[in-house]
Amino acid sequence: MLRALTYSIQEAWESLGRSRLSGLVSVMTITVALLILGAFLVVTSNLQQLLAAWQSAAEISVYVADTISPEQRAALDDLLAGSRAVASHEFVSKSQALARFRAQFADLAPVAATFPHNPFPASFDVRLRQEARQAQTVDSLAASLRKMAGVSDVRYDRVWLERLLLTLAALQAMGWVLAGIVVVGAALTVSNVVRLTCYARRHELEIMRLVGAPMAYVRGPFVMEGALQGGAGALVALLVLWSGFAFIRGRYGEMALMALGIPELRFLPVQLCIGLVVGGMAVGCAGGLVASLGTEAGEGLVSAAPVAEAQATH
Amino acid sequence: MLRALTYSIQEAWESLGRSRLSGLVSVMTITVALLILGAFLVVTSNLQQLLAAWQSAAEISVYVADTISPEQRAALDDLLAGSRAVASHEFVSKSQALARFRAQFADLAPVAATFPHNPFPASFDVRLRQEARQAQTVDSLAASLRKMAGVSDVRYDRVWLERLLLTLAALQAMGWVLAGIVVVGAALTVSNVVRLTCYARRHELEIMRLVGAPMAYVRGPFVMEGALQGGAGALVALLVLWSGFAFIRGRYGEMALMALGIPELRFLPVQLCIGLVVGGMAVGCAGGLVASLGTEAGEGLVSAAPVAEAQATH
Amino acid sequence: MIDADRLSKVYARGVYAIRDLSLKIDKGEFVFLTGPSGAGKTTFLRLLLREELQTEGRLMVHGRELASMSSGEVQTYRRSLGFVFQDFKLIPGKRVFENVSFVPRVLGVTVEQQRRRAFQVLKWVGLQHRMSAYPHELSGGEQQRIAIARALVNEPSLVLADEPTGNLDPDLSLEIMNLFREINARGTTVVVATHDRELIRRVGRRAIALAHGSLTEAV
Amino acid sequence: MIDADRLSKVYARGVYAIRDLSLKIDKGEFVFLTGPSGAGKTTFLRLLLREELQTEGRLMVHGRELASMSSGEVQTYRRSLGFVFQDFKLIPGKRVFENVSFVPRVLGVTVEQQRRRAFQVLKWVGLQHRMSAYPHELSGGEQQRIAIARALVNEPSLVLADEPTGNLDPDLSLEIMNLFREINARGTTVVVATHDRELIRRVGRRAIALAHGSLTEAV
Ligand SMILES: Nc1ncnc2c1ncn2[C@@H]1O[C@H](COP(=O)(O)OP(=O)(O)OP(=O)(O)O)[C@@H](O)[C@H]1O
Ligand SMILES: Nc1ncnc2c1ncn2[C@@H]1O[C@H](COP(=O)(O)OP(=O)(O)OP(=O)(O)O)[C@@H](O)[C@H]1O
Ligand SMILES: [Mg+2]
Ligand SMILES: [Mg+2]
Repeated sequence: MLRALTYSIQEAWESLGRSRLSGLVSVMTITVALLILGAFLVVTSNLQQLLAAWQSAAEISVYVADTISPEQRAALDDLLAGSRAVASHEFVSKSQALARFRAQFADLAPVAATFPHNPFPASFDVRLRQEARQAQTVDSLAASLRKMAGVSDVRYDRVWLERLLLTLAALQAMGWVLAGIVVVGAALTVSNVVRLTCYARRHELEIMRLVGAPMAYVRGPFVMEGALQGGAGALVALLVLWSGFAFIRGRYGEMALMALGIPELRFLPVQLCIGLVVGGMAVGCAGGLVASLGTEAGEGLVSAAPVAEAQATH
Repeated sequence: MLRALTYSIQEAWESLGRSRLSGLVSVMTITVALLILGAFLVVTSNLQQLLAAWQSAAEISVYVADTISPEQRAALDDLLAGSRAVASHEFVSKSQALARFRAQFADLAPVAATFPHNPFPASFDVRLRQEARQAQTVDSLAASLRKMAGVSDVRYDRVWLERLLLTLAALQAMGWVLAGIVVVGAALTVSNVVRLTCYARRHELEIMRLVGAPMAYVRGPFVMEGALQGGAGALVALLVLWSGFAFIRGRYGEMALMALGIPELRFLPVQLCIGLVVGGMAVGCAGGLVASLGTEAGEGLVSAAPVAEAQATH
Repeated sequence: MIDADRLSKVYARGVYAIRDLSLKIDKGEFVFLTGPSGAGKTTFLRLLLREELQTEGRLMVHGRELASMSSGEVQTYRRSLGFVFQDFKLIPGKRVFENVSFVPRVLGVTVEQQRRRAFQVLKWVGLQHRMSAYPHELSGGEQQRIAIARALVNEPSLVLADEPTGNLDPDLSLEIMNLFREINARGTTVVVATHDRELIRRVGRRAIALAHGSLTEAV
Repeated sequence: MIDADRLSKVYARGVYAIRDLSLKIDKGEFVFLTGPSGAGKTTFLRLLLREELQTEGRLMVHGRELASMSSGEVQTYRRSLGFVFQDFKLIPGKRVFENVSFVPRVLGVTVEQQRRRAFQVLKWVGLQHRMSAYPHELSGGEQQRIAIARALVNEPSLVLADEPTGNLDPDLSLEIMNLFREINARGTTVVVATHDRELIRRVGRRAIALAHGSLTEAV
């Protein structure tokens, strides 16, 4: 077994050394596939932060009559706290509302000064759970809030809500489509690389089959070469991804945080990085295994002509 | 020449028919590459619409004193009309400003009713040209506006401006990176397909070389096969892209228009579609040509072993 | 050792390559298989290698029916064979020495054993000086001798050689046959397919003549 | 027709395959090239095909120096040759008939001409009944005869055959030689490399014997 392993490593290494260009192309192809996947993951994870930031904006405003009693207010508080659709809620008093108006509309500061008394009503700012963010749920919540005593008005920006819903759905759809394309692309990539490996090793394989070499020797070098290529591809992909990420963060990072309201631009977590490398090696191994199986069965993977040739002269 | 063409088409067709799986993989690989490119183009062109929509929002507000004379106003108008940084400008009278406030802040309708007189100043809403949208340009424009007689205040949202700038820059950077990856991926794809084609055709090529076949016959089938595969790949990519687009538009189209404020979700223009197909065929042709050249020179492209084998027994 | 009983092999399109062939080869024998082009010599050897399965009849080696072997048993069985292919089947990307030592290597022999055996067989076929050349740098006859060396490197108990002297001149052919005779003298069974009647005459061993897949005469 | 003057060919690693070879072959001649394995027969034929360039000396065919030909001229020159390769070089993905008609096809001959000639040469080598088989479905000798058929399909003015009977039995070898003699009688120059002394004796034409890349005797 140890001898088979030594053999596999030697052969894989030799084969990489012999067909340098070919090996390079394979590694680069895997790199590109993983690069697209990795970029997708980085963008997705940062978008999720962005979405989280958006979601923290108030979504329903429950205006309260100036005449509300402390009991009524407590009842409202309980209702909101008990609702499964509500993520959090916050009371905004009349004076807080006025202060907010002054801060947001500095242009109108002179106007505010002319107010004879504070015209702004107190309100509850309600944030919804992501799961509950469906038009009907929100509508029914609003309806039940309106029925409460002491509530003067319930307002929520349906357009904004729908925009949020839509954006989420669109992003998800695009994500699925992109992921699908990437998966198909990766599969094709691996299959192309595997076919090239098959071609390159077909003579060795035929001889091994004909002299009764153990499976470990037949498949070992394939699997090793696949693992080496996959691992190398993943490492290069991570390196490129990290460089790109560091560049973008260095150039636009500060601004991005400020402008988009994301706490920080995040790279992939370490576990995912390790996962990518291990995944690359696994895909390489699997490709190698398929290649060795395919060549053994002697059909399909390699097109008609070379198979015929493998059995050439009788 | 005609005979060479007939031969090339026959051989390419036969070769596609013979190695169906292999041909399919090639076509699918090209499809994926073009699909990513196409999706990128569709998203980009729609994002550009979105950006255009964003840009139509007012960017600088020039508040005018209530005491401004018609001459001063005309001078201001001329200055704005003459500035190369300004895309358009619009006068908003005091009563228009009040109406706007009422519409935007329906909550505060009772507040508005309490105003003893219209507290809102008249203003010019100024939109900037894309090229001019740099912080310094805007700052200097604002400074010169402030010096004008009759101007009470010049306000612009620096944060909003920077966010716009940043978003544009980030999108552009991501676009370039993605485009780069796609180009590398496409090149690798083509090179893999080409190497497989080389392998599949090496016996024919050797014989042709050894019997002195004219170049048209040697290269023709390669180029033809490349063109057929490239064209087929592009057509399939367009089909898939269109289906995906139609699905997304059908499901989210109306909402997208409403929510994002884009006039319509656009597919690729017809010229670009034709361009993609022609491009696919051209890439296929080029790949085929490279393959035929590579095999002729008998090195590099195909790894060491098969070349040695091509010259095998003496 | 080898016992074929009413053996037939039909390829696609109904081509009978072997038809109703019954023959016995004893352990330790040296047998020629002869007959015109397309007589079925290669097919018979391929059946013995278990590269093909017979259509009808029975083929026993070492008292075991080949058709009923599991794939693991086929592996073990093939390790006891040495086969010279009509088309050599050398590995283009490996040097001569690697080509020859490849077989013991993938069968898990130790490194020194590999080298020792490979040197020895290369010397036997007179090509130790071309050890580090690639197959495409050799003449047809040299390639053929490498193929012979590879078949012998693993000290097989049964050697099957398909036209091993087709690319060799008469003197060299006889030398190779003497090599086979030597191995045979040490107990290895040898089956050689050849057209070369002159060679058969000079070596003077039993010859099984095929024509259209059947025996014609047993000299 | 063929005029070699102090011709030498050195491969990498300083292997002299041809050394100081001077010989003349007249138009319309039928010549055997013989010699032991590695004597340089294939190398000489490859020089004549202009697959290799000589290291020293001069090689003229039809009064033209081969080394000084442009690549366009090489194409034209090769179209007048018929070459039987020692390793056949059949196209595995094409049927026998397509393999043979491939050559006229890529040289731009009309479709009927292609078929007519291909049928004819397949009949000459006795394989018209295997027309729609793939090469791997043929025996070694059958493949070799297809290779011969392909070399003759284009009515070449010079036929170079490298060991064309290595996989054929003596009777069939003689038949093929008679075919070459027939073609030769119609004016084609024929050069056949072979080890088979018996065959040379039976055909009875001039034999050029090489050893270590040089002439040894001209029978
Ligand atoms: N895979 C195959 N499919 C169909 N027919 C085949 C196949 N292999 C061999 N044959 C046919 O079977 C017959 C016997 O072939 P085989 O290779 O055994 O002959 P052989 O005696 O080795 O001939 P040679 O001396 O020419 O090598 C031939 O007619 C050949 O065409
Ligand atoms: N590409 C090459 N590189 C190095 N040496 C070579 C090459 N091709 C041939 N040789 C050597 O040149 C010598 C002559 O080879 P050649 O193939 O001409 O012999 P041959 O007469 O055809 O022999 P055979 O009868 O065995 O086919 C041999 O020693 C061979 O090893
Ligand atoms: Mg045979
Ligand atoms: Mg030779």
